[in-house]
Amino acid sequence: MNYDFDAQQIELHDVVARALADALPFDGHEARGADDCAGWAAMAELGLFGLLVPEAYGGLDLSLTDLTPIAQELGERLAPLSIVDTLAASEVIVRHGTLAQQARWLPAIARGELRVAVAWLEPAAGYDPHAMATTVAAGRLNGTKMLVAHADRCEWLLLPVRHGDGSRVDLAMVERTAPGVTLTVQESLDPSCGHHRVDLRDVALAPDALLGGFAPQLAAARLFDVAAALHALLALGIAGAMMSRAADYARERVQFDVPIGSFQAIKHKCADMYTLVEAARAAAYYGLAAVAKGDAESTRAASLAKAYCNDVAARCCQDSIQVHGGMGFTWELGLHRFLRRAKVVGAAFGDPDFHRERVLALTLEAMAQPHSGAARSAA
Amino acid sequence: MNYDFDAQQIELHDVVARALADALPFDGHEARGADDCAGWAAMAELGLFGLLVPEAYGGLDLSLTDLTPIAQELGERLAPLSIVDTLAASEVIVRHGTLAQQARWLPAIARGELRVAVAWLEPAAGYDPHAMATTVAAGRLNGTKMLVAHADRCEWLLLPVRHGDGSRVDLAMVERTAPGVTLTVQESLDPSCGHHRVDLRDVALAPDALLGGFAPQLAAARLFDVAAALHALLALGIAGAMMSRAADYARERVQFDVPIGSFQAIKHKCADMYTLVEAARAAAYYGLAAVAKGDAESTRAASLAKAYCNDVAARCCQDSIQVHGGMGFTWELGLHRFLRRAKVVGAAFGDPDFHRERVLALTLEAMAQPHSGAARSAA
Amino acid sequence: MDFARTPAEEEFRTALRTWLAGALPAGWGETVFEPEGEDARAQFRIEWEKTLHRGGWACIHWPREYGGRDASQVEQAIYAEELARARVPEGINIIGRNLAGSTLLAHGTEAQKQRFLPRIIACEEVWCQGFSEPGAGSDLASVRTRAELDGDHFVVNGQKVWTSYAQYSQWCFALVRTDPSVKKHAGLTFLLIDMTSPGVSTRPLKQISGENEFNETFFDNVRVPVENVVGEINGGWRIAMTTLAHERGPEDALGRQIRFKQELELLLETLSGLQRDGRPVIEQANVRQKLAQSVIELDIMRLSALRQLSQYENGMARGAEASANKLYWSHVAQDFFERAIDALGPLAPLAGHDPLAVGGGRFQLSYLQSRAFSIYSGSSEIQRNIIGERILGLPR
Amino acid sequence: MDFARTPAEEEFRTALRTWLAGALPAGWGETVFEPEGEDARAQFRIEWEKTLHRGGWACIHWPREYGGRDASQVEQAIYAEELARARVPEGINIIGRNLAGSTLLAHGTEAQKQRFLPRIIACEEVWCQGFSEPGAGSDLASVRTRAELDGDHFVVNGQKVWTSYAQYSQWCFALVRTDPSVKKHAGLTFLLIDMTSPGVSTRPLKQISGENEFNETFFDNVRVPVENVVGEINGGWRIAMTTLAHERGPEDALGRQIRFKQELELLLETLSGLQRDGRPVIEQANVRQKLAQSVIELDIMRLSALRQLSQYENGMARGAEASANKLYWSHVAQDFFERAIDALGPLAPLAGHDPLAVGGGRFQLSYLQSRAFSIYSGSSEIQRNIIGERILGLPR
Repeated sequence: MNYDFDAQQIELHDVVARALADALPFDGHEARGADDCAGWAAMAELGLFGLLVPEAYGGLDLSLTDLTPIAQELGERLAPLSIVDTLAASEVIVRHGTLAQQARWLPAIARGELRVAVAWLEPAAGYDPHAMATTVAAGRLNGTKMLVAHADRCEWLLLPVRHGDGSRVDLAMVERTAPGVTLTVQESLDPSCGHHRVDLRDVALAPDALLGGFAPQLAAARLFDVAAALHALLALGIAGAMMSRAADYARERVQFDVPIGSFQAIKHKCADMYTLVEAARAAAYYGLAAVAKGDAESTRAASLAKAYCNDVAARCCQDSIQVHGGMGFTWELGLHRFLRRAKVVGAAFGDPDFHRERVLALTLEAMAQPHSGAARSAA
Repeated sequence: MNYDFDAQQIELHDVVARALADALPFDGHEARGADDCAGWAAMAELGLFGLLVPEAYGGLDLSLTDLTPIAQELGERLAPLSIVDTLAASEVIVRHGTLAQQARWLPAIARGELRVAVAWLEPAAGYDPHAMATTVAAGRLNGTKMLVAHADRCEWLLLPVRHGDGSRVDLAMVERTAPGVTLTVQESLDPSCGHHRVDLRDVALAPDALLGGFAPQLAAARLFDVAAALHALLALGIAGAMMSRAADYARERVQFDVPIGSFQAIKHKCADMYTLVEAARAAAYYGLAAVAKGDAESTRAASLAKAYCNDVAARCCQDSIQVHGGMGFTWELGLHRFLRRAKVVGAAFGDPDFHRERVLALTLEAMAQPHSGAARSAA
Repeated sequence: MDFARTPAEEEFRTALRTWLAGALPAGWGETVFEPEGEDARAQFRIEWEKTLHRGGWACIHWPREYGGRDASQVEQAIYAEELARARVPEGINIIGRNLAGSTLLAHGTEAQKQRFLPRIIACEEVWCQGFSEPGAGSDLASVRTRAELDGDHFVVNGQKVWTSYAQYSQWCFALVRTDPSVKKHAGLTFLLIDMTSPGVSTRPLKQISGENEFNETFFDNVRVPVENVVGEINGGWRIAMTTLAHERGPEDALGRQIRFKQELELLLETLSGLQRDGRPVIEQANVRQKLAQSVIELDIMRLSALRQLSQYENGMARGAEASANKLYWSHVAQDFFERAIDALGPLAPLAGHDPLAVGGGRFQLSYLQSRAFSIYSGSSEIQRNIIGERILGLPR
Repeated sequence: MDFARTPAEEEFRTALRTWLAGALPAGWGETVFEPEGEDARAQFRIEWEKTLHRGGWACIHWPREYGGRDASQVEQAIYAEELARARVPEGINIIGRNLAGSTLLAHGTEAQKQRFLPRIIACEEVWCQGFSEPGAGSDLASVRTRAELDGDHFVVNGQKVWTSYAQYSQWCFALVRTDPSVKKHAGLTFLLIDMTSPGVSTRPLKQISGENEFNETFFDNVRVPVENVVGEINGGWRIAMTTLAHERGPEDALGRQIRFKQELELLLETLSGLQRDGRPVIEQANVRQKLAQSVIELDIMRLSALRQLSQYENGMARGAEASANKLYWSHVAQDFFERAIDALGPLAPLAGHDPLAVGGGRFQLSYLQSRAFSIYSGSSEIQRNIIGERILGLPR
């Protein structure tokens, strides 16, 4: 067992971090507008989108685990969510796409020329795709998706669809420009996400648009777990950034003739943030690793990470603003960008209540199987 | 509107406080045993048990509101719960007893010669008496009650009973020594409560043993609300005592060459306790006043007070122990007695989750009635 | 203890409620709302305050001789609740009425009262507060804005920050350093500064919610007559403390509480109507528990404020207990708005006027605004110090 | 990153599990339990530690030359988990094995190692820790127990407190003041004291749970040979810090975590079987949310400990990160036991052997015991200072 990053992972992270720092300078003053999708080109140039793609399709054939430090950095840099969406999509196409589908999409994804927006949420549903209203019947797709990040900049949409005849859920790849697809900009807590509503009206769906044909249900569930585990890392990145900024400010800001970090009220708030961030780190790293392995524990591990990291991010945003005092609630300093992004990340792919419930249900399920409780404890 | 105590209330409180201080010296070393019911005689001598009893029956005919400072003091002194049980019983007999029942029990209660233990809890029920297993059919009572405080020292038991034929719930007064009543000492988190299990096997129940005959359901509901509001004040007393002890210790205990209260970690913990206790005070005082008035708001106010004060007591117990450091978890200092009592008080007559749910349900109900939301806001 | 209202109090309430019904535009709060632009809204609010004054309902806690009603604490409580209940526009001269007014009434000369109070109550002059500076936030006593005596004038130089509504203000009460040679609390003076004086400039300071309530205010050789000192020269600290006790007091909390409760009721209605996976969100036990806690805490915010007012009515002097009041409500309200937005689940990020946004996108804005509650008007850390030291007697 | 186990690690686990199955009494943890009386239980635990030693499974992290197995961090993790999983008796000489042992290995002379280590590993000598005093709790460096040199002996006078299991101990490692003239951290020495020496006495100190794990220990002119100093005279502070880093480290957390998780599983089973108002308590969404949070937090307690072990294995020196470890688990566990008892609702107060008590009344005892977690082994306030200053670089 080794919880630390290996040399390759560290190198990969450093390259990505430098590129993101150049592409996404934190200018603080203004949240980037909805039409800005900076960072994509830099990531494409680095070949980031080929990381999970097999070599045969021009990728590097790495494991999802290798994304750990990168995803965290994407969170810390408030990078466009379409980067993570596309990475998650590439993973699912590799695992659940037919050879034809892989050949069709993966090379373009690897080259950074094909962006995929994952369209999961609906206005009147929770997170379970079996309860969603977007359905396909007689080859036609109908429904409404919301809060799709940078849908206007992505060439393809990836979304779960129920078959009108029953409970089976597949994942569908739909071209953004397909007839019947309408995009509407949405006003969102985080304008930098470029959120769109996507209305689908009798969109023609070719059979080869459906992923997971030979493993029905699994593809959608897998996409959800992968995205949840990656979002846990985004939340971890946000939490870590807010904690560091608080500690930096506490070392420098002088009140009552001393740096405010010498006051226990501030010092202990920072120490609590540190402790929570380290705990979230242990959860998030393990979460993505378990999902990468794809074993029986992966869903539970993804939920555990997502529930915990979201809460830690929310807490660190709040406490970091508090440590910054009056400066904390100025637009200029830009801490609100993390606060806003944290809420978006928290609401995507399962909020903490959803994931807590799932952790408990899976824990009880595992206990009900003879010896499995002990097996899990010792796993 | 006057939130402060009036002169009579203050005088009453001071007399009671002095008597309790004499009768229940806090010796710390040992929790008083189950067979100790100290404080009763002192309270009886003061005429405390006649406070709510009409003058015709030898009482003072005061309002439940006048018990506010006393109940808080009973909480702070960890006084036997049978005192509060008997006061609650006297209130309900005054309101819901027939003239014959009043004449039978109230004079003896006022003289301090008749103790009443309220037997509410059951092993497999929540707090709603309509879901309880203790029933009366053909004049015979059957069931099991638990955690009845000092049941062995009380002459009478007061308990909710369902009629076997339907959903109606009455309150029954049952003599402790009646055939078929068996008491068993229970091992409890707080040994000073003298908790007993009460088994009822075919106990004969005369029709005049049932309270609330002309207002079915109301008597049991009223007893519950009165007891809940009084228990909120007990919890407030505990919370206040723990907060004061923490502040006292923080002023005196020296570490790193200064009193530990000069460290923000300690100072702010004490300040938070103070703030919570003051909020709990506002809730508890209002709660009992609303129940005393008996208007539409009384159930909601009792639940609000009970839910909040229990949580504050739990928090103050925890934080006060923390402020006391190593001394905090010694048996000798006796802080554990408050911790233990707080859990007993919290679990009696509705735990915080129960009361929160009730507050929400009643709030939604009030909102559904036209204009009542605004009416409540402005009440 | 007596929670009943007297007939006189009920009469007061009825009179006010009747007046409000006539004074507000028809359809107010249902079809008619404030203008959307910040400047137009400010102008609208100034007009509303003038209406209040014409109706005899401005500054009711002031003595009759200065245009008030000598209102009791209970009447003030009723006033705060009725105004909030009618969803009247927020005050823009709240700093003038509650802080400048109360401070002048307590510490001003008769000439100062005669000069300033009539124009505050009539909303002819709007006020802002010049306390905080970039280097003096929690450590308020370290203000560095200098005021140097030059004949019968002070010459003021320096920068203030978080001066709410400075852009609409004619006057500013400021804490300035008049003696740099003594220890810091001892060299401060409470000075009234005409914002139209040469050398005063302001710059808007955008908040995390995107709004521009706050400003930076700069003083560059601003001349202020000596008679604009309140209290003694170098005696400003004590006066500023009075101002802060009013700012953190129960009157402020009462009005806020009703507004919070209105948002809470909007949330409960929203969640009752909102279906998620085939059933109303409000039926989920986990959501219910969290919202119930906010119902309870916001009700207690009201009860606590009433209790404090009752204590003042019974003769208790205003003091550090206001800090407990402010500390309590700021966190309770932050928790509420966090719970509100979290209860929306997948819909949480949808803000503003998006057609799919629930509750008119109101909760998202309130959530952002609420982040500042525990910082402005004295951070929670400062309030805890005050409670610990001045109420519990813990050493500095 | 690699979360897979190597075949060698799996082999180690199997060997240990097999040995444990044979070494524990038949029916252990199901029909056979520890004795109930505190003294009998202590004796039982000493016997168990001797069994561990005879099987070659004591102090596996020690070097082979002192009887250990040179176990890797991962092996230690497996060891902690397997022992807890088999619900083996708790160690009574945990202070000897983990603290005295580790400290001597790091700082002891060869003679000290030869003298003490074999008897620790064989559980022939039990150890206690003499750090805290009535006046030196969080402020450990202010210990006043004096040790004055008299020829080749120190003469020790003073009082220690919270000396766990002192009543069963043959040895105590203590922090004593050898130079009162210098500033307080500089005048301390780490001294090994024979508990059978004349002048040593102990008095039990009952805890809030009613148990007697702790003691006060008094030293009255106790003579201790100079060769029992570990490290330098007046160099004890640095050595004590090593001891504390071990006490707060991940090995300790791992074993505890499994025990907490066993209680959690017992709770989940209990609530699945417990009917309240006609349905199992575990089906209530509010209860589920709270318990899920504890499931998550206790799992992370394990993951964090594994991560720290992994860092040590990769060469990171032990330091302040142990404080974050200890801070995290102590509050997570306290929250868990509070939630556990609260989830029992009306049954919460029923304790011990009452026939109606659920979970064997275990949760009530654990709840009480857990109140001390955030105090002993360095209070949470001290851990936060360490994290803030030594990890985040915040000023003192």
